[in-house]
Amino acid sequence: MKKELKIIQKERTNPLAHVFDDFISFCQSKSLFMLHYCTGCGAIELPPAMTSRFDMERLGIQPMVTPRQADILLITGYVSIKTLKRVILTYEQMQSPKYVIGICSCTVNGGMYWQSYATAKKLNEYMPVDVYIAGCMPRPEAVMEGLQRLKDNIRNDKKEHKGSAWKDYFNRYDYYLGNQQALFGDDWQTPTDIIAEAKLYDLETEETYGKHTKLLEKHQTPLLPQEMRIK
Amino acid sequence: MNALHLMAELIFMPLIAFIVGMMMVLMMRKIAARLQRRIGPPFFQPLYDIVKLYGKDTQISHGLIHDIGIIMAVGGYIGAEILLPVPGMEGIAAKGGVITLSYFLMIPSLGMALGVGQCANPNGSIGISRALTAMLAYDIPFILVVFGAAWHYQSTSLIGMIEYQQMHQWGIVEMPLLAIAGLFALQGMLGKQPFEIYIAPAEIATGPMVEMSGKYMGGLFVMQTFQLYTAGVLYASLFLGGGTSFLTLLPKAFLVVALPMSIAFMFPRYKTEDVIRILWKWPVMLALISLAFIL
Amino acid sequence: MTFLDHLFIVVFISLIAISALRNLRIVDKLAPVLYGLILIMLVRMSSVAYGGDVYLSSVSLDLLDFKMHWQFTALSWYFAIITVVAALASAVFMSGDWGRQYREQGGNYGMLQLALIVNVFSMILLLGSGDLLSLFIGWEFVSWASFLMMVLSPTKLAKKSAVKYIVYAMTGAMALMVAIVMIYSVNNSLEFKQIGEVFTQMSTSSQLALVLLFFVAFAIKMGLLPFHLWQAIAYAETPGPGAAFLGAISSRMGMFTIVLVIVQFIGLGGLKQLGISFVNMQTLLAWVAALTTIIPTYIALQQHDAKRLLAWHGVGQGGYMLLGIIMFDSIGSAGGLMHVLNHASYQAALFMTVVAVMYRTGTSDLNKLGGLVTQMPLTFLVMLIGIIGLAGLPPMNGFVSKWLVYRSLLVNGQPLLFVAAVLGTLGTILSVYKLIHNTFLGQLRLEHQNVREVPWSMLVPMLGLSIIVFITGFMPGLILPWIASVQESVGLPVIAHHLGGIEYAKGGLDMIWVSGILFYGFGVGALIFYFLGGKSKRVHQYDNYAGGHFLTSDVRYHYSNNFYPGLMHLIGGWYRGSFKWLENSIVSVVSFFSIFFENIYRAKQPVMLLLIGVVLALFALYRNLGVGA
Amino acid sequence: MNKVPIDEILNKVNGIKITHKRKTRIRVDVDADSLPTLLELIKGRASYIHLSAITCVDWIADNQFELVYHVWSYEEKCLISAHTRIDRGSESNPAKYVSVYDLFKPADFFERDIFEMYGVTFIGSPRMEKFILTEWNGVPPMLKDFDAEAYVQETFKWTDYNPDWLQELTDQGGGIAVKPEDIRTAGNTHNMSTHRERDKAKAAAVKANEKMQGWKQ
Repeated sequence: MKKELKIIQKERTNPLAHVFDDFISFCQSKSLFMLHYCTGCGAIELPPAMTSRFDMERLGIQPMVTPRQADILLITGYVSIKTLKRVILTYEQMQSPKYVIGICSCTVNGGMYWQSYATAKKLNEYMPVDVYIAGCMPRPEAVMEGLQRLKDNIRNDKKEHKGSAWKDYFNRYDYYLGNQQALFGDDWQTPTDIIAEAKLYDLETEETYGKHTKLLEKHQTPLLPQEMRIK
Repeated sequence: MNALHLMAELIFMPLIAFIVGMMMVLMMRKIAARLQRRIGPPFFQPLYDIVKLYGKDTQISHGLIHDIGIIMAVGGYIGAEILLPVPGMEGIAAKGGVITLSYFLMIPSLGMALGVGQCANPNGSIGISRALTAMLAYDIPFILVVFGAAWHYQSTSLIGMIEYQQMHQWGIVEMPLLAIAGLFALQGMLGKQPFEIYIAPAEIATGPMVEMSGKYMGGLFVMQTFQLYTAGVLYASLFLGGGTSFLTLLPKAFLVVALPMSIAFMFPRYKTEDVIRILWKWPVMLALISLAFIL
Repeated sequence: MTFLDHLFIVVFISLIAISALRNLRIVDKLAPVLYGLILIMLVRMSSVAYGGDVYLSSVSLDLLDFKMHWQFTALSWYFAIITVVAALASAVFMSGDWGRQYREQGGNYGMLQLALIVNVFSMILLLGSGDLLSLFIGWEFVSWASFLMMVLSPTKLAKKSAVKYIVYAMTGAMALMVAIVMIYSVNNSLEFKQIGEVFTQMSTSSQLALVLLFFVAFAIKMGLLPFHLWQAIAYAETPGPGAAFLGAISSRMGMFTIVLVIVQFIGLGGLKQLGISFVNMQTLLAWVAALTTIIPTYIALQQHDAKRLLAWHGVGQGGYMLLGIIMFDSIGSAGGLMHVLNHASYQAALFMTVVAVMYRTGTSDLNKLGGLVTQMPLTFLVMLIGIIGLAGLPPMNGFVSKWLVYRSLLVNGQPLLFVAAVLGTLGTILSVYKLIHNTFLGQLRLEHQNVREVPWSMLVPMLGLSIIVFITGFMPGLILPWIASVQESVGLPVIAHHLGGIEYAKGGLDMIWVSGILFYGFGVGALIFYFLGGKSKRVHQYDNYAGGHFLTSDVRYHYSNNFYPGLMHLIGGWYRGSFKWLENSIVSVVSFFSIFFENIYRAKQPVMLLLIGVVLALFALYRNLGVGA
Repeated sequence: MNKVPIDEILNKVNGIKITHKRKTRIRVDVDADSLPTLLELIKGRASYIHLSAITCVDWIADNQFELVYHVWSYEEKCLISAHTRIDRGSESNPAKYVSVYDLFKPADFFERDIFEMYGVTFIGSPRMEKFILTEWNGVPPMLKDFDAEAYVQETFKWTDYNPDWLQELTDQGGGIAVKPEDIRTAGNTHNMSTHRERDKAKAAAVKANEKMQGWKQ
């Protein structure tokens, strides 16, 4: 799965930038706010991971309730097509750097719902996924292990680029949008303007645009922010 | 007071507040963790959180007022810290007094309310409506407490109050009922259970904070450190004799902040109208009885 | 010819000019110029506000055996300058596009201009009164002038509330007349000084009656409890800038007369000696003031019409003025007096912002607005400054006057009044946040996507007023000398002041430092915000977290209706209509008696009438004999 | 008032077949034409007032749908399951049946659900429109002639995951005791009403497939 990602690292000019970056990525790995989107059965394994038995907070991970504040989107259980829409909406409303963890076999391959017409199978077709934790359901130990893996990825992002999967969504937006459109129809649009965001934060590549984004442009209602104006 | 001294105070009073406040945040999270038989966060966790939030690559703004709201929330507290005398540093406490301070403390709330309003998120607006109602609820006992203290010490200046207590006895000994009422108000002011209806994470998605990302949330985390510090030091100055040095002041402040957290988990959450009802009944009654003794 | 004569002449000429030219377009340009001239005339007399001599008018009228004359003291000047500045701002506001729209919508613009100048004229006449008779005449003029402005609005409610107002006002005028007659009957003189002298000669019951009569007359004008019901609706229904003017200053004429008569001549000693044990007239008035702060403020919280909300606050803020002045000490009375100016400045600005919003959107219903900050940022700024002032938060001027009132209550050891005042302030904060949130913040409606900022003719007076709100908050020392001379002229203890605020042994206030620290804090906050942390992306208002739900433009998602449900659920029942009930019951009693007397007049049995007359005459004779014996 | 035995009421319907399964459960089989009559009778004459579900079974071989109306009586503590069969229809002429919405208001939702999942139109039902599958535009997905597996293979991609340790397990047969298709084909399990019978059938199926094979993907 990681082979598919193409992360483009921009060059930094400031000599001190590396020290800052290191410090910030250290803090990022030490402080992770988690939004759990528990669609089905997997949610039951999270309380032990959070409470006194395994205590996520000692790793600096705590639950948050809105995507705006969260760093991790934790999706447990099967993702039906209708749910997927909401998951994508939520994912796009999270602020980068953001990470996705798919818990349970359902997010990997559909799990026991593999032949259901109503559930999406591969989550990473629709958004870049950092860590999958397979199992039906994975034990809290496995959840902790996965979170630890994510922390290591973020910490060593500079060397291995494993923690920058989120950039892929901007870099290859056309691909993800294409998969979403195949499922939801041509007039699919989220309230978040990903292309404008990619432009603003210098995350766009050639693959950001394509025939799917063209299709989006054709159908979308514009999402320009209201600017203050005196006259 | 020479200019250099003042400059140093302008920089160091908020800075100390920030650092101490972060330790208070850590302490509160540790207390919560220990009560739930967890280990809790590592020592630098509050710092990690704030650095992480300020280090976010992307963040959203809903407009200029959203930005200004955060600036007002942080800036209002930075100003308030300079009005709050600590040992060795009096700032401009002589020029404002405790009434000014208690009004200063409303500015961050108003700033945050403005910022949240601009977000156009219904959850945020509901949260603000509840938060302002809660403010109405806890400010009445708080103002009574401030009145009682000011009347008892015959001064509205915190410096004067601390001096009085250093010469006589601590306020908590002379006015125990008022001090208890103050603790009640403190619980509401810090938004701890049972008075945390305006945050209500599961129902209205942390209310006012619902649209805050990156440095906006970071600003609110910084504001929380100031809030805890202010509450702790203010209460310690009003009732626990302040302190002649940080060594004597800070333990008291930490103790004051630790109390609401320690009892918070015993309670469920009150509805908004019940928050008003309970805060206008018990602490106000205690404060009035106490005032009857003082006046 | 003294300066005061010049002032009267200019005002009178303005009255004539505007009434003659009111239907021509020239009045747009003329009116502001004339108000400017009046302002210049006032500024020429400014020495009175810095401890100078009282200006006497060289005109006087002989009436019966009495000489009626006019004068301008520091108190008159203080109220006059507020009046004229408010009128100037209103005139500029209505002179441009607002007036054009008002005409197009069928409003009688000429009458509005005329009503404004008539109000100014009558107020200056009242403020310049030199004896009780001229006071009474000015009082009547002011009452009818306000009525003239209120009936301009074509709505039925406006007419009804205007009639209600005039009934109240006439009751007040009658009370005033009876009080004046009481004074005249003792010494056959109507000089102001007589009030004090007569008061000391009277029996306690007559003293009580006199104070109550005066107080009822003035309280009705000022909208104090329990006479507060007429004011808010009447003001809110007045068209546009007229409401701003009336809301700013009109009812403060009641405050002027309270200071002039009750504070100056009856004084603390007079009030304190009336009453039993711990309840005396001073505590009674203080509690009237405190309740006036609380009850109308919480009624305002319930309103969903922006103008009514503000008008109710106007009633509520009157309580602070009385509460301050009734403390009779230097800081309290300074706070009360200063609040008149402060309130006028931000209330006029706030009314103007609401009128500006109405000008663009056509509604002042708080449930039908929202998100206008991007479309009308300057109006938003004015409203922000205004609400900070109204809520009494630093660094605006409302904070200074409220601080003084609080300080005085604290010094005087009045915990309950203190809490009442704070309760009023907190209610105000809640309600003004609702005002600004529902108007300018939150979601922008589809139909308001193309709303634009109001033209400069409306912006200039609003911005000017908000600058006053800020400057007098930042440097209250600009106003405090006026207050000090007012205190001196009415015999109150004088406040010690400097440019930044007041000096007081047990904790003073220096607004320059306080505001400086606040702005330092904001500066540091802005540095942190803009230099730590990356850039942020402006997003569309529908890019909003709603539990993964799609917010689209056809779904209204603005939380505005019943903004404080928890609070309303709790306290809604406490004050629901109890005063309305009182008013209605008084109306019923009066109508019952009128029917009764009507029946007597038309009596079928004249003998019965004769009998009653004889009994009454015998009773009177018996009393007189008894007294004589 | 004497209580009329339920059988007496049921027997008023022509061509009814009554099976008393248990004390609390009665199965009746009726013609499509007399089902509304039956429901009206048991609601009006007996105390069967709660329509707890309507279910549908696709008998593709018989070209029929079986509709089952479950009606509960709170007084008798008894559930009557009324079975009826209707014509399955075709793509051009979809199946139709009469709605019982006027008798039982909850039928609205059940009928809408069946309409969505099987394509049966209920005449007289207030809202014959999409219910849960707002995103679905294909054939009604519960029909037996809709091949979900083919649809899934066509629409979705799969994650390839073949680590060595899994390979060993797969070689041993994948650790699956009974293949799902065996359970499906082992007998008319859906017609067995008790758990015990079903378990017996399952055990038989296990025996029949003693030669364990990997579950082909």
